Amino acid sequence: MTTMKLLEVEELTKSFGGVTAIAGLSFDVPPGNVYSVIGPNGAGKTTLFNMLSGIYQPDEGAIRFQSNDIVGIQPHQVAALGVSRTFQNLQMFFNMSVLDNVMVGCHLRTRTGLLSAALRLPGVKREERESREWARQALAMCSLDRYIGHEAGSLPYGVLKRLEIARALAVQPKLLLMDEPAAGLNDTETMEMQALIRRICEAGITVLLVEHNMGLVMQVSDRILVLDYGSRLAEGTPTEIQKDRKVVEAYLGGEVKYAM
Amino acid sequence: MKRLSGFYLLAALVVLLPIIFPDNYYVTVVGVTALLHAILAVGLNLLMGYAGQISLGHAAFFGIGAYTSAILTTRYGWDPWAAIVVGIALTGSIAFLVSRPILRLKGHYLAMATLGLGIIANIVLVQAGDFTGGPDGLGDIPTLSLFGWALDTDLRWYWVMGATMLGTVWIALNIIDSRSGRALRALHGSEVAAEMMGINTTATKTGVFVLAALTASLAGSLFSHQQSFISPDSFSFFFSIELVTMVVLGGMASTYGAVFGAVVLTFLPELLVVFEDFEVMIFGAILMLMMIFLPQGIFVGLQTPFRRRLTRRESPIADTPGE
Amino acid sequence: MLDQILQFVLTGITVGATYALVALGFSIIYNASDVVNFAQGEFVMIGAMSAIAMSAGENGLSPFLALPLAILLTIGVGIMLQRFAIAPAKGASVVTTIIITIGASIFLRGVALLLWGKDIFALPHFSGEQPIHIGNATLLPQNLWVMGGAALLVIGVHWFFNHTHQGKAILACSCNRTAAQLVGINVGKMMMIAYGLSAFLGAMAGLLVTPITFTSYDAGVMLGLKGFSAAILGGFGNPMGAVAGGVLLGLIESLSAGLISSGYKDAIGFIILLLVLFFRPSGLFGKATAERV
Amino acid sequence: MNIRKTLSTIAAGILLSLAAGQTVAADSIKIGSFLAVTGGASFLGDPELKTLQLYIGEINAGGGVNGKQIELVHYDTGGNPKKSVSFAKRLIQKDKVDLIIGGSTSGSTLAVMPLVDKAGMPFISLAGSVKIIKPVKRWTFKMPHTDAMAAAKIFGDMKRRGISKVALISGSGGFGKSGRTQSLALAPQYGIEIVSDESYGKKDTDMTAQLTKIRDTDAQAILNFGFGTGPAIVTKNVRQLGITLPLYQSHGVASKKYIDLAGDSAEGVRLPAAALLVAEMLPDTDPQKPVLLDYKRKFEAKFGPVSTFGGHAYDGLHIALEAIDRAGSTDKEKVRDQIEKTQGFIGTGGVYNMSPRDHLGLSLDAFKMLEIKNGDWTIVQ
Repeated sequence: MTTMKLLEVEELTKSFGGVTAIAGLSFDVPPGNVYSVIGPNGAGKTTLFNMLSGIYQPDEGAIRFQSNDIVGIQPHQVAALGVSRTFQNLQMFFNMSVLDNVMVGCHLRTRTGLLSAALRLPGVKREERESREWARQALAMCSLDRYIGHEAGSLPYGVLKRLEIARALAVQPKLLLMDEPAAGLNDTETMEMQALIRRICEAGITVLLVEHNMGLVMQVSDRILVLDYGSRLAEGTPTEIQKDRKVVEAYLGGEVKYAM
Repeated sequence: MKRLSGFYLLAALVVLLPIIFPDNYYVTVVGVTALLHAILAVGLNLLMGYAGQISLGHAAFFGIGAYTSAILTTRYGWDPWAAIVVGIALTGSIAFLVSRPILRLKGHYLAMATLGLGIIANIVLVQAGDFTGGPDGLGDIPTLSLFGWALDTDLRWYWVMGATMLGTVWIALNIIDSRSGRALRALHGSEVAAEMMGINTTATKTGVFVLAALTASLAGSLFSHQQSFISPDSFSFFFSIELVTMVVLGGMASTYGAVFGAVVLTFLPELLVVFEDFEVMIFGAILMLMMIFLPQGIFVGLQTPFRRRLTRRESPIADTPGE
Repeated sequence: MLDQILQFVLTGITVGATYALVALGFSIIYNASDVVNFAQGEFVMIGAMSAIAMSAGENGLSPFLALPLAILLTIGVGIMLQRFAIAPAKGASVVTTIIITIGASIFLRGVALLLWGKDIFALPHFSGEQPIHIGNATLLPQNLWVMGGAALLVIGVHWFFNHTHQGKAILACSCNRTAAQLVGINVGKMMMIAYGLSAFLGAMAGLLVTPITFTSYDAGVMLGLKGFSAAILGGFGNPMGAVAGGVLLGLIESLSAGLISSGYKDAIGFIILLLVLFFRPSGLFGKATAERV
Repeated sequence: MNIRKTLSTIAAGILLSLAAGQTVAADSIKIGSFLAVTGGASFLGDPELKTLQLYIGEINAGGGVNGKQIELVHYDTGGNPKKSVSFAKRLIQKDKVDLIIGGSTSGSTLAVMPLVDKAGMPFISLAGSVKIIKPVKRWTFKMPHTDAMAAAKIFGDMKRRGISKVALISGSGGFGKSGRTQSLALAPQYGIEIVSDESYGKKDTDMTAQLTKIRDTDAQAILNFGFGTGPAIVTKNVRQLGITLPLYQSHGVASKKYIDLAGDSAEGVRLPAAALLVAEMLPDTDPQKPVLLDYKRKFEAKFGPVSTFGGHAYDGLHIALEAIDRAGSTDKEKVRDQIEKTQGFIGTGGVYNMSPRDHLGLSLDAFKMLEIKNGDWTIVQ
């Protein structure tokens, strides 16, 4: 059974100054899936992501990624295990070019240290060339080839959303956490995003998705987890979720009409 | 190599100046100070401009280097070169020890902590008079010699300082355009995102903090041997501020900008002396005006419109992004 | 021993009250405009120096005229600083604005040097120099003026921000400038009030302490530094924290000069400040800012 | 100096007398100077510069020295030793001056000493520390009394009053620190025990903490080494705390400003100072009296109250010019030799008798012990 679980979350609890954001939440993400987490604002989705990526530490509970316990380790160590993510509020390196942004993603795939970089030792040049090539591939996957020489700060929002994904892909993650990738995008861009998520999944990367656009979620997901007040309301395939009475009452009933 | 074309230009300038203007006060005296300041500014720029960690106490590391060299050579008769190495090792260790708690701080708190560190270091230099010579300073520091070539003229010091400066610039350019350099810039852009890319931001910050301190220590040792006399006034809070001003004035996150800022800020007071009592006021006004109208720094501020015009004409496939 | 400590405490509170006023000025400007104003110490100097200059000599003004004029002048300088140095640099980075205010402080010092020369000056004590004895400890009437004046000013500022329309408007600007603008607050005017208020506090500090401490064109540097330290110690952007930080810093310096080492008292002050920051990275009363992701 | 130079000097002299009234001739005597005219030590550098300008103007109007006009090249160091080094180099290399008078603070002076030695440039320092002339450096001379002399003078006076236990408080600047070191070293020779050793920062505004500690020792007198606002605040704090012990200050406060600032609290304070402050009170037989009165009259006519610091510049300038006059040229080696041979020069600081072993040439008599009474200086007999 262990092979069927890429990520296991067990009895996870986190509260901020008395307000419980996540309460005893458990779920498993199987590999090769697009797994979505939905729920109304304040349901604790981003808090969950922040714990999964090591930015917040849970008060209680366990998180296992490929059977490694990742509670208590630093985000960069989580990244080294093969988890990458994008952010709800863009966390771009606006002080860098598009190519450099994505090359940062190649950090874990290269070895050059400060000293060898300082003296430009022979291996450095080769690694630079490789990194650049990997970055180009990641950019190509997100259809960003034509922005390669631009400064990140000069790009429109929709492009930046994809750039963030390209950067995360350059890490070559096994699990990609995507926090509202379609937020603020127009219809065309949303369709592109949907296709991109599928492509990523087909490339063998498991996607954990938080998204408000129900249309996108229902189209793209293999399984869906519904959160309400930090705990699990329902879990299942899109069809199951759409039929779930609790979900329809608490959440879809209100919002889905507008979103779809 | 396109990447280093600016560097070759700078090198040519450094080499040609004393040849074109031999025995010129502005080249061999003010120039040497400008070169020294450039070394410090380039180091500090790695920390401040690229990694985005402000330091208002950089003079402390400059001072530790200078005083280690001075004390070991004058009081214990050490060879100057050995003293420089020990100075660098000592400064590096101190920087490493303080970096962890200090670099946890952000923004103005970090500014305050580094400022406090600089002031504490200065107070120790003043108060530990039996060891440091106190406010009167330490004299008779021997000069350096390179393979029997004693650095006993301003011109010779110019060459050594120039070579060191170019070395520092070269190293800085190499670092910025590498995996480590991108890590630095990334943590400036977004610390969380940098972590998620697998960058150990704590270690990276520590690394660049120590590197900047080492550069300052080397500069301090050179300063010590060049001046043959040092006193705490040269390592005060005001000098730290001056260094930060050099970096910001030239343009943050630009190595050439840091060099440029250092040169401007070294020559400006030299040129303003003719104004006598008005000097202080004019200096303050120039500083304000430059920062108001070129908030990105003179070098970067003047370069950006120019470069934008270039990139608009060319198709955006430039292989190497600018520094 | 207890007498000694009482004396140290009285001294510390007097010095601390000065720091507190400067720190409060830092805090107000930071709150209103996100700027660390390193020219804050210069306000203190200008308040004191202009009062001295105006009341000096045969044809000097009476103190009752000179002091208010000096305060007005300083407020004017504060507003001009905002108009001509801070406002045009809108959107500049933190470090850039730091350099601008440092430039401004150098500029103001340069002007003071030209106008008033390099001499050290004093103001007369407000109500004599007969020491008041408390046990074996003593203090001057002027010390009471400093403590009392600072206390009144702090209460006044507190009241201004919590109970007046304009005070609340400034706080609104600091929270969200765009939102403030949308609800009809004149942000530009509020900025000028904030800088004017800061300058006013500086001038008051200058007038209150100069009888004890003397002043000269470069007296602002150290005060600015100590005021900034105090504001950070208390938690930057928290006005009452700044006041507490100021008094605390004064006490630390005085007690360590008396009990540990006068040579290292400033170093001890900074070491304590660093230790506080290591354990509370946002100062004693500062709000911890969690990073929003 | 070769014949050609001498001839050209003569030629220049002729030209100069032809073009009488012209300010700077091609071959003038160039005196370089770097002083702390601004910054914390401006009370030293400011009167020093004014004195130099005043007298050089006067001498030029009177025809100069050896028929040559004097040109003053001055830079303001703000009291910063690093700037001093850079300006000293500028004077030597760019301006090619014949002699340097300057270095208001000991730090500035000590910083440039290796430089002038290497360049072979006669240098007359206006700073206080004894380190400047001990050990003697070939090219450096010094005008002001040393801090060691001040300490000796003070301890001598204390001994006469039967004081054997002294509390020391000093500023943390160069002057205060150096004075402290000399005082600690000299005290035993006078049978004096230093029972308390406190210090304060340059910009400190209150010293009651340190003085409270001193009050609770068994000291019989307090000695303060420092300059700027510090000593005035110490004086006020001493009285505020009700301490009735005799208070001694150093020559660092020897200006009327100190009395103005400290006010009534300064009553009874004693300090060693050059005779300039009490010129009128000197007996007419005192050889210094006419010199002092003359300097005082000229300076005060133009700038306001004299301080002893400006006096050092007067002494330095005249010793230098007399040496150039005796040397008959501005050849640096010769000028240096002549400065070293200065004998019986009556200046504001005292009577200077230099020698290869003594580049100051003042004796302890040059200091007068003063006491402040009724807001003015009086001489302690």
